[in-house]
Amino acid sequence: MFPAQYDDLQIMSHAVVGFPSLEENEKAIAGLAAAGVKLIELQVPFSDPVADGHTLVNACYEALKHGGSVQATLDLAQRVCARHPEVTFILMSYLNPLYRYGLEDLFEQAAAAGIRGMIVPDWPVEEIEPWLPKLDALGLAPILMVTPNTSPERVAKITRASRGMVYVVSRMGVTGHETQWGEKFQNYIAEIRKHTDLPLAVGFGVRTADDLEALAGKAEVAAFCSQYIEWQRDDGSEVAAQKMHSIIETIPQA
Amino acid sequence: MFPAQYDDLQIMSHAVVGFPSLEENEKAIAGLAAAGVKLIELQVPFSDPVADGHTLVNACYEALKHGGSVQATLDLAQRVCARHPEVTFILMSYLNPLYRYGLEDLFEQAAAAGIRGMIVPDWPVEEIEPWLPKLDALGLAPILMVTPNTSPERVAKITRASRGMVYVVSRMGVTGHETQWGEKFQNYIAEIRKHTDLPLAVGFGVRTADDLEALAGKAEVAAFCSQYIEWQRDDGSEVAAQKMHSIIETIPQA
Amino acid sequence: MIRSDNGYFGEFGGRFVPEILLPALTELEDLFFGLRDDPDFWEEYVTLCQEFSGRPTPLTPLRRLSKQLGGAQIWLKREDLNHSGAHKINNVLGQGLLVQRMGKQRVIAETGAGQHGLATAIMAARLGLEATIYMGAEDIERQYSNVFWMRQLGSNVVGVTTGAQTLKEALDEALRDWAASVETTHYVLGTACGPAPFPELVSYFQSIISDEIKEQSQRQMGRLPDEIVACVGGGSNAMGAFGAFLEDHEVALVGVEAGGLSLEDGKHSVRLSHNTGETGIAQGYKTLFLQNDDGQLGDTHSIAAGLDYVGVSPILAYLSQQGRVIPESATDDEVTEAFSLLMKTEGIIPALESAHGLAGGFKRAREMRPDQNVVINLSGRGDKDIFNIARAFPQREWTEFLQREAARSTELLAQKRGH
Amino acid sequence: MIRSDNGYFGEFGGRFVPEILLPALTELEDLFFGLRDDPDFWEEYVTLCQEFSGRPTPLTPLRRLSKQLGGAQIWLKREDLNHSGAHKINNVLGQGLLVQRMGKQRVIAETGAGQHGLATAIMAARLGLEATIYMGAEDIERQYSNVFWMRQLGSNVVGVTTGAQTLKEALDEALRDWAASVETTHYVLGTACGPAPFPELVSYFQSIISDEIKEQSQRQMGRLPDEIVACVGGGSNAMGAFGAFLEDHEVALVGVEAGGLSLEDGKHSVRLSHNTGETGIAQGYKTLFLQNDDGQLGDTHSIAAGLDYVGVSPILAYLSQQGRVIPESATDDEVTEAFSLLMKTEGIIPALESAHGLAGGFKRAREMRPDQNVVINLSGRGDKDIFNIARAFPQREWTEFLQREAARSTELLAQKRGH
Ligand SMILES: Cc1ncc(COP(=O)(O)O)c(C=O)c1O
Ligand SMILES: Cc1ncc(COP(=O)(O)O)c(C=O)c1O
Repeated sequence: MFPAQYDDLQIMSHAVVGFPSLEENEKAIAGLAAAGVKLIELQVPFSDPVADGHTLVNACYEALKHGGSVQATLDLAQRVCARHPEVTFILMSYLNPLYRYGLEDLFEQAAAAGIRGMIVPDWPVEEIEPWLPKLDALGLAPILMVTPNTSPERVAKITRASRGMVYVVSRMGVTGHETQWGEKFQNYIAEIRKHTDLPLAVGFGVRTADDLEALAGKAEVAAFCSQYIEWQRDDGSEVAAQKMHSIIETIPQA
Repeated sequence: MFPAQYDDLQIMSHAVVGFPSLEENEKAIAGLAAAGVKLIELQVPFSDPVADGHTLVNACYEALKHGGSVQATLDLAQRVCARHPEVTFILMSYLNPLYRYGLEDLFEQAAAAGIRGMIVPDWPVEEIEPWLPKLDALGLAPILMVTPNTSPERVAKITRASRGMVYVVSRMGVTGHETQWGEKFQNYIAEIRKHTDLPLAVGFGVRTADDLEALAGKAEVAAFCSQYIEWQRDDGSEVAAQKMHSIIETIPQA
Repeated sequence: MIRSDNGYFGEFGGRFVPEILLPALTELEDLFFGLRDDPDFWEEYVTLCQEFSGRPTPLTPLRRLSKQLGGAQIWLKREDLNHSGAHKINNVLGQGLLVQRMGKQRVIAETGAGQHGLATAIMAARLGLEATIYMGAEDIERQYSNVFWMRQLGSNVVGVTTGAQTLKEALDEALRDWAASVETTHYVLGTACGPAPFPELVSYFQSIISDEIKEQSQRQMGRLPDEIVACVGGGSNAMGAFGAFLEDHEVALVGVEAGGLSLEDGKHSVRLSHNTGETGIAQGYKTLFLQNDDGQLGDTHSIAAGLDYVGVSPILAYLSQQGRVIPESATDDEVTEAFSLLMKTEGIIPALESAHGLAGGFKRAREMRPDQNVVINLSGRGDKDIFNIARAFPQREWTEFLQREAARSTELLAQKRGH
Repeated sequence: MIRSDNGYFGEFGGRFVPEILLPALTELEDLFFGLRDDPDFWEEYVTLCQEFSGRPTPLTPLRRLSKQLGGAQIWLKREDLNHSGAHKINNVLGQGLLVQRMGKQRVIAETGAGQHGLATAIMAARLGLEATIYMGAEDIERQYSNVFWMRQLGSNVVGVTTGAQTLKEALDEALRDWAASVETTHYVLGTACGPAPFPELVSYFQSIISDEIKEQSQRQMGRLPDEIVACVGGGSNAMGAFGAFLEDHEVALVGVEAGGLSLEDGKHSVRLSHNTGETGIAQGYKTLFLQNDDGQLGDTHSIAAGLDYVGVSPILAYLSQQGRVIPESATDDEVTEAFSLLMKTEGIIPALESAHGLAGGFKRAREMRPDQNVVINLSGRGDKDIFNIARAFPQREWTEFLQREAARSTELLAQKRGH
C-alpha cells in the first residue's frame, strides 16, 4: 500500500509498457521488486508525452512500436500485481489513451487488475473532482501533482482531491534534469504539508544517491524514474535492477 | 562615290573593326574590293549594339577583345581608303563611341581618313540636323534610316537630312532575319522615293541571291552584311570573299 | 468574436496541461480577459498591425478568374501581403503586446513549416526579446530556408529529434521548455489550438481579418459576401476570416482541410469532415484529433506543411459540429491545380496552405450565381516557400540550379574559411 | 513631379533609339502626356495599386534602432510590403493601364535580378497579356528562383547569351524584340532610364511613394522629414521617394549607389558620385554611364543584383548635378552590416538593394539630432532572394541543405518521369 506520513523514504520506480518490450517489462518489474522497490509506475506509452523529458519521450516512442497500449498495460498489471503483492502499482498515463479507452471502463478494469493509484499529468484537478466518488469506491487513488509555482489555494484544492500520496514536482521543468534540495525546497515541502496529511512523493530530478540522502526524512517517496530507464536502456533490465538495489541500500533509515 | 538614283543594284558589305582581328580586317576588305563590292561599312564595335542582330552583336563582342575602337577604325580607314579608291567607305557606329571621342574631332578625322558616309542607328534626325553644315563642309554624308513604320512627315524630315543615300530598313526588326520583297515592300519603296532623289540602300534581311534578284531594279544598294560576317566567321575571310564574288555575279544587270 | 464557456466551446477546448503551466495560462487569461473589451487595446493592436505589417490588407476582386469559372464573383482577402508573408504575424504581434505588458523578456514558439516561427522571430527582433523556436529536425531538414531567416533574425532555432521530429513533437518540446521557464518566458502559440485561453486569444487577434472583410465588402460589394472560405490547419486564419460573421447567418463559412493523397490513415489531415477525426485530449486541449483506437495521435500528410497538423481548433470543431462552419477538403492534386490557376490568371502566388482555400472556394463559386460573392482568405504567399512549391512542380531546370548552387555555396564557404 | 524639357533634364535624357522604335515611343508619350494631368487616371492607378498591391504601404518607425544609433528618428517606407515584394510593381501596374488603353496584347521586359521581370509577369497574368521576359543567361543561372516564378506565372523567359549575358545585354535584346514587334507589343521598361518618355513616365508612377510619404510624415511626424534616403540602381525607387519633395528644399534627398568592393573599374556601380560615371549616350538615352575612354560601357559589380547597372536615371544625373540630390555610396560590407542590423533590431528583412539605402541612411542619421527625421525607402524585401543573401552570408547548414535538396529534387524528377 501507500506509505504513511513520515514513513522512511521509499523508492518509486518506473516501467514504460512496451519498453524495451512487453516481455522485458515483466522481468524488469521482477528485478525492481527484488531490489526492494515498493512502488512502481506502469506508464502507458503516448505519442505526445508533454510532461516527460527526453529519456521517457524516447522510451514511449520505442514502446509504441513494441505493442505498448492501454490494453497491454492492463494485461501487464493483471500479471504483475498478482505476482508482486508487496509492490504497489500505479498507473501512469496521459489522459488521451485513457479517455479513448473510456474512463469508466478503464478505472474499473485497472482497479480489478490490482492497480492502486493513478498519475495523469495532463488531467487537471477540476476534471478529476467529478470522478472522485467513483475512484474512491474502486480504491483507485488519484495522485495529483503540485509544483513550486502552484498557488496556496490551488495546493489546497489539489491535495484535497489527491488520494494515497501527493506528487511533489521538485522544481520547474520536466523530468530528467538536475535539481536542488536546499532551504527553498524544504520551505516548499513544508508549505504543502500544511495542506495535507498524505505522504509526499517527490519527483523530477531524483537521479543519485545524494539526491536520496537529501530527500530522506523530508519526503516519504522518491520517484526514481528517468535515471532507472536510462540504466535499463543502456545496460539492460538486470544490471539496472542491480544498480537500483545498490542505491536503495544507501538510503539512510530513521 | 555613292551611286546615282536608278543605278544598277550594288552591294554594300561590312567590316566589324577588330573582328576577327585588326590584321584580318585589311585582308577581308581587300577581298571584298576584289570581289566587286563598291560600298563597305566600317563598324566601330560597341558594347551595346541595340540595332544589330546576334551575328553582329557577337562580332562586336569579339572585336572589342581584339582591339576594335574608334581610333582603330580611323586608322584602318586611313589605310583602306588609300588602298581601295574604287570603294566608298562608310563609318558605321553607335553614337556613344563617337560622342566620347568628340563628335567634331571625329567628323574631321573621319573625313580626312577618306570616309565618305556615316550610319549611326541610334542618332535621331533631330540631333543630326544641327551638324549638317559641318558635315556638308567635310563631305561626310549622314545616311539616315527610314523604316516601315516611319510616318510620311518623318520620312520627309529624314530624307531631307540624309546625304549620299537613304538607308531603308526593309522590315520591322533587327538585322539578320528573313524578310519579303513583295508588293507591300514595293509600295513602301515607292513612298520613300516620293520624298527623295537619293539612291536607296536596303538593309536588314538581305542574305541570298534571291534577295538580290528581288531587289535589283528596285533599290540602288543592298546591304549584305550579317550573312557576309557569318561567312567570315565560319569560313574565314578568303572563302567569304569568294562567296561574295559568286553572289555579286548573280545580280541581274539592267 | 465567440467566447468560451470557461475555456470550452461545447465539449471542445479546456486546459489539459501539466500543473506547472497553469499559473502562466491563468496569468495570460486574466490579462487577456482584462484587455479584450478595451477599445484602446484593440486600437493599439490595429495601429501596430498598420504601421509594421501594412494592414489593412486589401480585398482583391478576381475579375478574370470569376468570369472564366462562370459562377460567383471571387474576392481574395490578401493576408499574403502582410509583413512576413502570412496571417501568422497578426497573432504574433498581438501576443507581443501581451508579452510587453507581462514584462517577460523571452518568448518561445513551436513551428512546423517555419511560418509561425519566422513571425515570432520577427516580433522578437522588433521588440528586443530573446526567442527560442522549436522545430522538428525533420522539418528543419526540409524547410531550411525559414530556419535560415529565423537565425539571421537572431532567434535560437532548436531542432527537436524526438518521435517523428515534426510539428507535433516541436509543440511538445516547446511546452517542456515552458514548464521549465514559465516565470520569465511567454509561449507564443501559433494557431487557435492548445490550452485555454489560446484558442480564444489567437482567434481574437486574427479577427482583425474579418473585421476588415466586413467593412471592405460593404464598401466594395455593397453588402456582405455570400460565402467566406478559408483553409484550416490549426484554424487561426479560418477563425480570423470567420470571426466577425458568426452571427451573420446569411454568410456561409467554409473551412477547407488538407485532403492530401487520399483519406487513408496518414495520407491526409482531415479532422472535421469525413469522420476521420475523433474527440481526444492532447497537447493541452480537447478537440477532434487524428488518432488510433488506443488514443495515440496519428500521422498526417499534406502538400502544405502548415496544414499538416493532427488537431484542430476546438472552436472550429464546435462550429462545425453546430453546422455553422461547413467543412470541406481539397486533395493535393486539386490544390496544385488551383495554385496554377490563380498564378496564371491573376498574377498572385499563393501559399500551398492558402491554395486549399482556393481549391475549395473555386469549386463552390462555380456552382453559384454571378450576382453572388465568395471571399477566399489568401492566408499567405507562396514565394516564401519556393522549395516546397518546386517539390510540387518538379522541373529539370530547378534541379540543375540547385546542383550548381550547392557547388557555388561549397566554394563560398571554402573562401570564407580561407579568410 | 519633375517634367522634362522635350525629353531632356538639363543635358541628360533624350531619345537615342533606332528609328523603328520612334513611333512606339511617340505613341506612348502622347498617351502619357494626355493622361498624366488627368486626376481620374491617377485615381484609377491608385485604386489599382490599393486593391491589388495593398497600397498605401506604411511608414514604419524604427524606434529601437533609432535609439541604438543615437541620432535622428529613422522611418522606413515599406515598399517591401508591395505585392511581389518590391516597388517595381508600382511602375508595372501603371504601364499595364497604358497597355490596356493602347489595346496591345503583348508585353516584353528586360530584367537583371528578376524583380522587374517578376513584376511584369504578374501584371501580364493579371491582365491576360502575353509576356516575354529577357534575362541574361548568366543572371538566369544565378537567379533561377525568379525565373521559376515567372514561368509558373505563364511568362516566356528568354535567356540572352550575347556579351556578358547580364542586364545590359537583356535590355539590348528587349529593344531588339521591340524593334520587330513594336506594333503589337509594349516594352515595359523597369526603371527611370531609357529613352523618353520612360524616365518621366516611370518616375510619375513611382511618385505614388513620395505622395504617401508626404501625407504620412505630416500625420506621423507632424511635419516633413529632414531627409529621404533611397538606393539608386536605375533610379526608379529613388525618383519615387523623392518626386513629391523636389520643391521642398528643406528636405534633403540622398541617393545611395552600390559602392561594391572598391572604386576600381568593374568593382562597383557608382555613377553619380566620385566622378566614376561619365556622360554618354547608350541604351536609348544620355546620362552618366560607367564606360571607358572609347565609350564602351563598363563592367559593374554589386552585392545587390538590382543595383548592378551601368547607367542611371537621367533625372537623377541632372538632380545630382544641380545639387538637389546628394549622391552617396555604400560598400558591400557596409551593406551586409546594415542588413543584419535591421533584421536583428527591427525584424524586417530588407532586399540587398534596399540595404544600400539603409547603410547610407543609418550613417547619416547617426550624425543628426534626435528631433530630426530620416525616411529610408525600403524598396524591397529580402526573402525574395534567399539565394543571393545566403551567398552574402555563407553558412555550412545552407550548403548542406542545398545538397540534400538537389538530391531530393533529382529523385522527384525521376518519379515524375516514371509516371
Ligand atoms: C500561409 C498559411 N496558411 C495557413 C496555415 C495554417 O494555419 P492556420 O489554420 O492556423 O491558419 C499556415 C500555417 O503555417 C500558413 O503558413
Ligand atoms: C528591391 C529593389 N530595390 C531597388 C532596385 C533598383 O532599381 P531602381 O533604382 O530602379 O529602384 C531594384 C532592382 O531590381 C530592386 O529589386
